[in-house]
Amino acid sequence: MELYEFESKRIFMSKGIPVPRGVVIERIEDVNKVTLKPPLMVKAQIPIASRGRLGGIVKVKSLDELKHVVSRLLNTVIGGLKVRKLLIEEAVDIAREYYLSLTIDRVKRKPVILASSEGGVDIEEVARREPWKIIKHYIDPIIGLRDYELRRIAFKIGLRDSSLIREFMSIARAMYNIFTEFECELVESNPLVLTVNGRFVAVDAKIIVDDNALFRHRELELLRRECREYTELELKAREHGFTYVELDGEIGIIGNGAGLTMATMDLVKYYGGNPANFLDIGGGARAEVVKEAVKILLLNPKVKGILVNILGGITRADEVARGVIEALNEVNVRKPIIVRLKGTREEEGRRILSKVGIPLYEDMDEAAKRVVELVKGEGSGARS
Amino acid sequence: MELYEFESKRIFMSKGIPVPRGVVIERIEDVNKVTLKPPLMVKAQIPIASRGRLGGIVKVKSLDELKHVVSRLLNTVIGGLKVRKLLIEEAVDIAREYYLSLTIDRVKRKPVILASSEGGVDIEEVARREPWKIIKHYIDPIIGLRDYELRRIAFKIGLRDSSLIREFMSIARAMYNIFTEFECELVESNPLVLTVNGRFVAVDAKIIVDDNALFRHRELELLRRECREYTELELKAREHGFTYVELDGEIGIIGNGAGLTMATMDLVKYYGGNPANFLDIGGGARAEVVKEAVKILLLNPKVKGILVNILGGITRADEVARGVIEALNEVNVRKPIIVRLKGTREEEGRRILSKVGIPLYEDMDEAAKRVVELVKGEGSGARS
Amino acid sequence: MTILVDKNTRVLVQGITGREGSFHTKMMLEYGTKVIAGVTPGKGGLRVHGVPVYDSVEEALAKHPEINTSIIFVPAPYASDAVYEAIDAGIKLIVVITEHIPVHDAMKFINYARMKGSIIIGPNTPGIISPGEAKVGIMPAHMFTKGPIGVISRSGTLTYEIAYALTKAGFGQSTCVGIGGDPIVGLDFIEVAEMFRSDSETKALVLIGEIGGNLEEVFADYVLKKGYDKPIVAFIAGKTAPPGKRMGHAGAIISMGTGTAQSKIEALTSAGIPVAEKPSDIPKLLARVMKG
Amino acid sequence: MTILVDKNTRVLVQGITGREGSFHTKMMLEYGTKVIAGVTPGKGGLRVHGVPVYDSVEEALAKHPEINTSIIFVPAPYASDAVYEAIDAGIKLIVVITEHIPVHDAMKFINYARMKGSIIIGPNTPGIISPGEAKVGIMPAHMFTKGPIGVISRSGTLTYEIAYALTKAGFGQSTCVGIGGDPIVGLDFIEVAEMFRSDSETKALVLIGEIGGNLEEVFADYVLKKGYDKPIVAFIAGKTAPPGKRMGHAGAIISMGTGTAQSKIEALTSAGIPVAEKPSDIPKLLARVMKG
Repeated sequence: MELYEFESKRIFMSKGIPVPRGVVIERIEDVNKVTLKPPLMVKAQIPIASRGRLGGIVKVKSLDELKHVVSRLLNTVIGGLKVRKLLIEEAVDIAREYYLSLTIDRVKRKPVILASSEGGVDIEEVARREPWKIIKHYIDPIIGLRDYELRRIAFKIGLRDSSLIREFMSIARAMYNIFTEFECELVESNPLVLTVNGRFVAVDAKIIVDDNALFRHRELELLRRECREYTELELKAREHGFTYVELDGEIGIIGNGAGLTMATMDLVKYYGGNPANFLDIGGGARAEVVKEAVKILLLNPKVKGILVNILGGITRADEVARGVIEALNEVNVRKPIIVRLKGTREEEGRRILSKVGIPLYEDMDEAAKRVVELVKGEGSGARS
Repeated sequence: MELYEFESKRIFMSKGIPVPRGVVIERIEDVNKVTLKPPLMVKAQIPIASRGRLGGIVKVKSLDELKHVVSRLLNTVIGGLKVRKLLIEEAVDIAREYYLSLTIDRVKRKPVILASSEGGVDIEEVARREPWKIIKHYIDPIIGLRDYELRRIAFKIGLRDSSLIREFMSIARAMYNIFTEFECELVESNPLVLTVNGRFVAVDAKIIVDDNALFRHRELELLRRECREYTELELKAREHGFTYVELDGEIGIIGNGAGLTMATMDLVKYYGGNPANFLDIGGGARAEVVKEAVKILLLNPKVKGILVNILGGITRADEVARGVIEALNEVNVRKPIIVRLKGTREEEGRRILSKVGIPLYEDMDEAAKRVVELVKGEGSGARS
Repeated sequence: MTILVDKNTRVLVQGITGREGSFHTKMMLEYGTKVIAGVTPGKGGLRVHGVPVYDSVEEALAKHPEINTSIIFVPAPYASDAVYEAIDAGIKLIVVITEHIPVHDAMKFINYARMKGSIIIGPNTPGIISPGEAKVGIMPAHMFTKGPIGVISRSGTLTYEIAYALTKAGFGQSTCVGIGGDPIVGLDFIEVAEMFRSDSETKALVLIGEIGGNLEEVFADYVLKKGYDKPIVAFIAGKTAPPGKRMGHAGAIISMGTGTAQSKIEALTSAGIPVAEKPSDIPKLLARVMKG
Repeated sequence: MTILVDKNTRVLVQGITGREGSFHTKMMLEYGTKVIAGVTPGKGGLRVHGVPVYDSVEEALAKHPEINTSIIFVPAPYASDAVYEAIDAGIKLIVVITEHIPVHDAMKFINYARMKGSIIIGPNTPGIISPGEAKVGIMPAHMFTKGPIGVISRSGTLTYEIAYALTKAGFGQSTCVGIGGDPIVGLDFIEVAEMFRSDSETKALVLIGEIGGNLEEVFADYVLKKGYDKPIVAFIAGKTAPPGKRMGHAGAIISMGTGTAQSKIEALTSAGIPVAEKPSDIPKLLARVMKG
């Protein structure tokens, strides 16, 4: 889960990392209470990397201009997401923009610090064109981060002044502590600004926490309730314990296991269809979960036909079959449904589905071909 | 530094470890404010293992009796230490006394948990007679303590009830967290009582923190100001950066390095004297430190003669000589002083001391023999 | 010969009394896997499908020192503790079935295992099967059959799908290793491929990857640089999948354009590894490369 | 032959620009020790007594890959960081002169060093000297002379005292190792004695112990059980010293009556190791055991 910028900055602040003075507003009226000193930055609180380019970050010179910009930005939609909150901050006099982040390197299986004296919006360009300008330092996750490592990084990004090195080290240490304490996938500041007064300020802050670790972080889990990068249906899916991501196509896909579900989507595409979603019911799903999954697709008007592809190991075919039927009973919408089931209690599943006239497919290719045909109106035979 | 029991219990409490309800009082009048429910335990706050045997722990059945006992105990001296504070606690209904502690094992170079279902005052007797009743578990200081280890310990001390095991594990985990967070040499609860209601309560709590780590623990360092196990002179010595412990003899000893200082004391004893103290000026001491060290011994009326034994490596003989002379100039007390100096700038030291008529000894044995003779009145020749 | 598990594998099941642990203990026993003991703290003394249960790994190993492999079904919040217990007890192969283990936990125990000389498979793996020898996992056994193909996969059910396709086409498997679907796993493609390299029974490899991370690209690079003397075919799932979560600039800097199906397919192809368009094409491809 | 340090020792001085670091760099150079480089962060580019200073150990080793030993003069709050830096740079012998290092720090870096294959001497050690070959420490060199006696000591100045007595009596030393006076040290008596065991130049050992802990008792037990084919004499300081701080019941349970001078002297004597009554008796004792 990616935190909002203002949430990340609150955590930064609580760990002693300097951030610009700022307030969050949710209503246009609140703009009158702003006592910050212009020039100000108005920043839409949406988790989109390109929000700057999309007009989600605006600099204003006066409080009058602020009102104007706030009323323009608040509650509009940027990059598909509604702007519900704005972070308003005092602008910082920039001497130089640094980049600093902690994340996990999958190949090394270790935390990695990335640091550069060439921070800012073009950092990825720097990484491509002048990779040596980005310091990559791996951390031993068992012994943890030692000061000498931070000092070395400070030297390598060209810091020489000893009080500035100390300040950099203490910010990097604090970011590392956030990274481990909150079990983050990412802690990033870009830019980490060196001001003309010779202080470091985290002008942007980004924290992504590991959803799997939220059970240990009640304070973060509360934030989760809020609408974030997920649509309403996606959130509903999470509640039922499956993973659902909406796409642009017309063929609804249900699979078990991310790999198989993706392979099923790819196959639908291969045979000329377009997947409407990714929906993975996970391992060992019960009828109840299957029912909710099928219902979501039945109720989505963009979905013209549904392909269920389940390869049972832990997942039992009879539970899947029952789930499909319960969904059809509960929702009064009819669409072509193709079911491919293999594995544990396959026969029982076949028996249950045959009662309502849904044939079972043995072969994944045939099932995919068939659902594409049906949606394109070139065939018939499935229940509709 | 050993914390007072009530300080240790406050830390225990802050980490969620149950302790008996209690208050600390420093004045007899405060006894009237006590709202605890008798029977109560009155516990003298002095860091002495035998305080129970010495009458420092008294059980009272009523508030009247409490007043009586408080006025009897407060400001008396137990085991040589003045009782300035009393901890008054509600007595606990004991079903069983356990023992639980964390300390550092020098040989294994690892933290060790000691646990036993036979806790209480006789725990050391148990260790001697039935060592198998004490579970000793070493902790990897790098990876830290894992839950499975605590669970295994819980099983080994005979806990079977799963909620009791969970409670034990959470107390042991909290004690381990105290041990690492405050960098303790010891965290101990004896007894850790299982009450008749089936709950664990830390009826006694002992924390010893590492003096060398106090610079990282401001909150603990503040406690240090208070008079503890050290005498006033011992505290003064600590301020000057040397180690001083008073003993019963009549010959004051100053050395550099604990080993050499102890060997010097042993030698004095060997030649028939009795050391009045252990005083180690440490490595590389300047004249100022030597001066303060000599002054402490000059001012101590029990000291009849002084032996300074310095083997210079880092420590410079001229600095030592200067320190001795400055002490003699500042304090108007004369006692026999024997100085044995070897090493860096030995000649310069000899020259400085010869000016005031203090001869330098080359040999440690001779120096020790001589100081004993002088104190016993059998010789003469040193400045007195 | 096979890799990782074989007839000498002696299995401990951690979390044996849970729903999944118990069910798959039965399945493994039915397959002929030597499941020696199980652990569930507080359930010591029970038996699950005839397998004795102990309170701790230490106890289980004291009674059954022949145990050399552990399979872990312990729920995510407690799984890493179970892994540490297995590592500290000296078990050299630990198969972590559990999904949703916090990634910082996994990172730590995987590094710790490496330090102590234990191999971790997973987390979030279907396990390992050497058909006809041993199954230490949750895969439906009837889809697998003995033969010369080594399979390495990041996926679960997709592995079964492909193994079944192989089986139907007459390509039995030496060992199928699910390396796990989580971002951080104990063994990667290269490490498993190195094991298959020296396994005389394995004549060709099937690699099943998916979008995200760059283990596939790193593997392609390894094959390109170090060479591999057995034919390899691959399949990558996720050509039509939604783009993964963006991990800030850091993610982009580290991945450097890798992670998409296209990047993986290109990397593998450049390394001379043909990539199947769909799972059902794999046997055909395999027939071709094994002939060639 | 000697142990730990010899003519091939190439020394890095961490904390070289400090008062002690700089002074003892000079002393070591004067003794003939090959001090190759120094480190003080932020002081890179300086020279101390002709020795080049670098900002980090990594840099120093990049320029001087022959460095194989580090001596640490960094103040206690930063010392453990310096030790980690040396370990991670792959330096295999690290002599930690610094005193007052927090014991939890020392415990961690000593365990870490062990994991990474580095040897820590100290903390709170006077260092190591192999007379005539190299001195990596702060001892006054003129008190030591080359010869057949190995010295292992927990003490600083008392070691000089005894080495001087040995020297005067004609007993030169192969190597003198100050294992350090802190509760937790990198090498104990047994480990150093094992090194001396296979050092052909060393004909006898002098062990200098003191009250506290039970390293001496454990050593006595080791000699008793495993035997030692070279004569050993010992001295224990602290017969008249005040009893050490009582570490709760835990301390008593662990020490089990050990830790006093009496207990140590008894243990050593029982193991056939004569214990000198005073430092000046050691040469006599040594002469006796080496003849016998």
